[in-house]
Amino acid sequence: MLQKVLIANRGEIAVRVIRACHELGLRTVAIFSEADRHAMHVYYADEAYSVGQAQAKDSYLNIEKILNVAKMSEVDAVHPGYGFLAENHEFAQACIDAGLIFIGPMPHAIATMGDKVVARSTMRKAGVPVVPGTEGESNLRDDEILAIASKIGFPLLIKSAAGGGGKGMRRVNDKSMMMNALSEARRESAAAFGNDSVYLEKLIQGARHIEFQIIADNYGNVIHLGERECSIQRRHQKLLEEAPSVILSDDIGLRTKMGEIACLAARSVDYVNAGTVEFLLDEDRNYYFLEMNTRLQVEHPVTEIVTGVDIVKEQIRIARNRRLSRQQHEIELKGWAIECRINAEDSYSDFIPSIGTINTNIVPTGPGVRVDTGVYPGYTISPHYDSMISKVICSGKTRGEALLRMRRALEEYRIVGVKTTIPFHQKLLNSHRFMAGQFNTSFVDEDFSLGGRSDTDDEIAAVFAALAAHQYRQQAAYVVQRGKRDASNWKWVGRWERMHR
Amino acid sequence: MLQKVLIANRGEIAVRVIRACHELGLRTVAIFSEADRHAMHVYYADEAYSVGQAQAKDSYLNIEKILNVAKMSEVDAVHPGYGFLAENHEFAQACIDAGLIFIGPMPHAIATMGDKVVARSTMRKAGVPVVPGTEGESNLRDDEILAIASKIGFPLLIKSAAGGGGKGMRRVNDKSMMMNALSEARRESAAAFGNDSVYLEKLIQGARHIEFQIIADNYGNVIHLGERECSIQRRHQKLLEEAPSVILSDDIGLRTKMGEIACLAARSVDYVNAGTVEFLLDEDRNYYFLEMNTRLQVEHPVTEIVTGVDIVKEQIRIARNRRLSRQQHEIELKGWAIECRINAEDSYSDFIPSIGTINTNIVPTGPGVRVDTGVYPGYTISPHYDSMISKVICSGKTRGEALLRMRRALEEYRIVGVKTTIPFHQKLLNSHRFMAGQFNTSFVDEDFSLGGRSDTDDEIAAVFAALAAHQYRQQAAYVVQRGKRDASNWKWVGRWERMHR
Amino acid sequence: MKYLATVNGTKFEVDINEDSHVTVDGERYEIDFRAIGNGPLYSLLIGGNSYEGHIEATDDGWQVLHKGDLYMVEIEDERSQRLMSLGGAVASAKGDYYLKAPMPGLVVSVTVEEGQEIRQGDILVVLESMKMQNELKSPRDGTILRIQVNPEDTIQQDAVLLVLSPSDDQ
Amino acid sequence: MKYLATVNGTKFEVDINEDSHVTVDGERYEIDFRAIGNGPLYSLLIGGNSYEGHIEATDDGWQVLHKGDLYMVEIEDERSQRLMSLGGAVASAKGDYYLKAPMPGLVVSVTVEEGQEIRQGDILVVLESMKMQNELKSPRDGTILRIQVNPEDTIQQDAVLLVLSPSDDQ
Repeated sequence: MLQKVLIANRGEIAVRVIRACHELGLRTVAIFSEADRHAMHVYYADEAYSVGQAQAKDSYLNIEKILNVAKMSEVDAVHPGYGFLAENHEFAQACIDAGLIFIGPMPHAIATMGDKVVARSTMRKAGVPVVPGTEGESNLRDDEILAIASKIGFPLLIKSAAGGGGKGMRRVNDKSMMMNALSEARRESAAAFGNDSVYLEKLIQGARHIEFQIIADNYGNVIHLGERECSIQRRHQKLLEEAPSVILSDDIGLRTKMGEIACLAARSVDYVNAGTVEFLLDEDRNYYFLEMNTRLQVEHPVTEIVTGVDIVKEQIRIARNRRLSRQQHEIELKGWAIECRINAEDSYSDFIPSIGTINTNIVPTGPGVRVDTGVYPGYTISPHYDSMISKVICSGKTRGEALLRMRRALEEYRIVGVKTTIPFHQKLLNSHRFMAGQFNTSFVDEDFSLGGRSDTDDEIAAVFAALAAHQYRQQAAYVVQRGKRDASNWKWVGRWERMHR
Repeated sequence: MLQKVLIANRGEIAVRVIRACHELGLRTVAIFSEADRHAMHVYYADEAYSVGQAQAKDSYLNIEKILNVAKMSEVDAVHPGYGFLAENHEFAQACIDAGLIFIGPMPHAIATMGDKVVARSTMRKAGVPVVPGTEGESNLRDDEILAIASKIGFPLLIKSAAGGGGKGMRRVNDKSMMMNALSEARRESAAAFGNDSVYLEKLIQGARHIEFQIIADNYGNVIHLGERECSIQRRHQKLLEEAPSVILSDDIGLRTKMGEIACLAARSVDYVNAGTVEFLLDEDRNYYFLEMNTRLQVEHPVTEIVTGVDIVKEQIRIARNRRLSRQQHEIELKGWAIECRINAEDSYSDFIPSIGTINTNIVPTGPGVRVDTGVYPGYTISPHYDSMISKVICSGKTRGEALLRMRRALEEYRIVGVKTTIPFHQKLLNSHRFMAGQFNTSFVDEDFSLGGRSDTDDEIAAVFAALAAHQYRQQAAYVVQRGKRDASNWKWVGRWERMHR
Repeated sequence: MKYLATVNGTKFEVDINEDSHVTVDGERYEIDFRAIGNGPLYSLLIGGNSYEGHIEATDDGWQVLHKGDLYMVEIEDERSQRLMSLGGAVASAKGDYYLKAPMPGLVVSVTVEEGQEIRQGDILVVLESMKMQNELKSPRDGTILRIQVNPEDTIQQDAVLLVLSPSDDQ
Repeated sequence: MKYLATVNGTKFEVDINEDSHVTVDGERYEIDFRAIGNGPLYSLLIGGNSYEGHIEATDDGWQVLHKGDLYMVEIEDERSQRLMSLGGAVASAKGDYYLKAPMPGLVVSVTVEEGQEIRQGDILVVLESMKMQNELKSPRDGTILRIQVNPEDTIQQDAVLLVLSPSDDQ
């Protein structure tokens, strides 16, 4: 019986999973680090237990502590979310050994796909086309890699075998850069994953990142829920995703083919539960297996909206040993959905993380708008975890409607206290190439600039600033007059004076 | 050309219409009373103009001032929302006379349906079954009404001819109550609508309130978007609505028939734009025309979700003289949607209005949740306008999923500063009769009680209260010790002491 | 510090220890009690269970809104219990009752007269606010002592509308 | 009160009158300017147009975020203009530059050495926060005077990481 679930995660995804459990009538257990006592997932769960200090390795990555909580709170199952332990096959195995249901694939599937080098060779054997690069061998020495690099040709990518999220990844344009990039990639990889093994991939120019959502039950049924277009990336970090893809919407045959290949990839590792098969699609519409993420994906909501399948509920259904609720022919992509990741980063200062307390948090609402978030007014963004504040997902009958709705939603969103990526998304939505669907994975890094302003509201900005300056000036004068020492006002006086030196 | 729209309303519906306009790239003009400078619709519109004092008759009901703003701001069209001037045929005519597009039906249709007595006779002539009652005559004298009452039989309803929203309505169980109820109804009607004309309707016991959403273009195309179930009412005020209805989902033939009759009703007054035909459906599944609302309805979102039609955008499309975007056979009801009206009323004190400033306003988000609202943290609910804070709309594949989602959403909703109807809805969602779909329009008034508690968390409540008491006690002691006169703390001390006298 | 909490007729003894524990009727629990924002929303972790409550002090006791249920809790602490047991209990409220406006609004009608005897639940005043007519009812039996408003008056929140003296038999 | 506002090289003369009006470059507008909540969000109605802005004072001027566009506005008022014209302008910031941590985090590496000459845009320190590595770059040409942190140091927001002296030719 699956009646009580521990969510081994934090932030928006912990909240997302708790919501699905509540809607299924399941009891939920949250875990939290000392830095997260005030996090939303702690409030929303039925039970909540501390698992240690703020640093992830002492809490959210501490398998022993988490399993102790699972035992003590007598849960039946564990949902890992994404990140942290979600793709750690030892954690999955430890859950199973403790008699718990791990809501995800079997450890061997996680392990196979987790080592990107092994995954590539497994896929190649199964008949799935992979990006050209190093073949079959793990733990290559520098000299071996250099020799292979020349065969593959430049530009190419050095990638971490244990990798993910762009860590330990380097682009190499010519042979002279190779040694330097290799040692950097090894160092970063070792720091991030405790493993400095790397491999090479040919850099496919002008490629799109297209991924397929897979679900599979314990009875050998594997279906896909269509594709997501995730080419809007900055330094290999996804920023905006949509479902379906502009390309595959015009080429149903290609969608069918890629979907079948994605299912084949999943079958080749006896995949169970939800997962994502990532492809690169080049300008000639050749597709190459990139990697498989053996977990729930950040961007799963866009697929939920166009297919009507609640993926988290489906994960739990599969974990309960039920058959998939639908067959492939019942999956129809209807309408369009777009997700913008709102991060606590300064769009105007090279996306540097922004720490602070969110004072105002008015989320956009109304028709066709979904927000998945783990923050609320009064919540403090800490430096310990990732910078995601929320995901805004907008949908409509057409891509156009979804885009216009997203524009409207971002304009309504009010976050005060930290800088966010909202301005970036607003700019992106106004870019003609994005609107036309003409972009690839290098678009944001190479062809897009935040500088160009969409409006020429210089005059309005001038009035805003003059009015604010006037107000502070008067307040400052008032404070000085009254001879009161109010710290917050003195700060303004100080600033005022500094600005007028 | 329709490029700029004045929204002659406030609150959530003004925000809703502004959102649709923004998504269509139309410029928006808001109007506001002096009490509403800080209202959300003022922030969200492109332009905003004051139209007078707080009292509605000086501002939102002042046709001249509103048309002056329309002229001055050079709008092309006016959207009336619901309430205020939405069903005032003189306003519609005045807009047309001023060369503006009125986003709604023609004045004659509003006038015909606005006089409930005329509407009844018009429907009867068109072959639409109406609730048995007074026939054909307006402005009946008391003695005439008494004579007709005996013919109709008791129990019956006295209703205002100009009515709406339950005002001027009285239930009469036997003849002895008749005179008293009649004078009360006339007085209330005169006060609310400036017209004391009333009529009688047989009280149909155990009836459900089922209404059909109609849309019609300028080319004679009239279609319906299925039904809404609105039987959950308290004193004739709707509290919760759903689409579709449990009854009609099991009786597609009846849905088809009632839908056709609703379209017939609309055609009989040459109806254009969006409107709603309300029916009573008795226990034997006989249906009776109740009235037609010649405007956008509060509960339109549930229909939007199950049909995929954005009704406000469709209204604007029709006003632009385009044909309906769909034909009747293209309308399919998919899934289930439920709306809870969240009002600033005290569920536990006879739904008395609650005034105050909203300090905390964490709206529920996540999959399948839509919130339409006009408030935000820091917003003050004023006594001048209606008490609606927001509408929570939850949807799912099935009624069960939508209900469970609504339960989850209401538990997440945090409003501090005013009392709300959230506890009422939480109780309702736990009621077995509601869950089973076995209810009618008298369910809330007669068979439902807030008293019964769903959980027995007495112990938790005891701990909460003891901890709060302990905290305040310590704070009080602290304040007394320091000898500081902090008003807010002294208030607590006072309360503490009063409670312990 | 010991408190006696009464909820719906059930009494609980809640002992609040300073070391993040409470003892409820002899059972000891680990707790973590925190205000969310500036209150009156509170998060309570008790023995791992996570609860949220909306707590307000009223003249009648502590009002706890929890998962849509409203609980009225009376709290007595050791000192007041001792006073009670020493016969120092204060007299129950027997004085005149002042009917106050629960919200600003317009007086639609006053349905009683000075000197009139009324029963608990009788309608005293009808007040219009937020486009609704609200009937204010008598909380007890008694006699109307003074009426301080007239129909059509616009009144502020907490304005005294009328004064009621209790029946002799109370 | 007259203010001179400079935005992207364009100058606007904004005269703020006490009677809810501003005059911008000679054109008079009715305005209504209010903080939403406790700021720094502001609502501005100007000649009927409704705008919202997120305004912050920084050491370099006023930063206005409006519909996703960020404007840096320099404001001079009459008094400071008069001072300027009287030759009382203060010297431009020529002193040492203190590179401060824009957020708390972990020092991953310091890519320069004391005494090293650097160019504007050179990477000085790599800081890890929120699982991201952030390269802190030099805002100007100069020489590294002092380095105050080491790799693996955990540092607080605004901690001084290193000190930079300007080049002689600046």
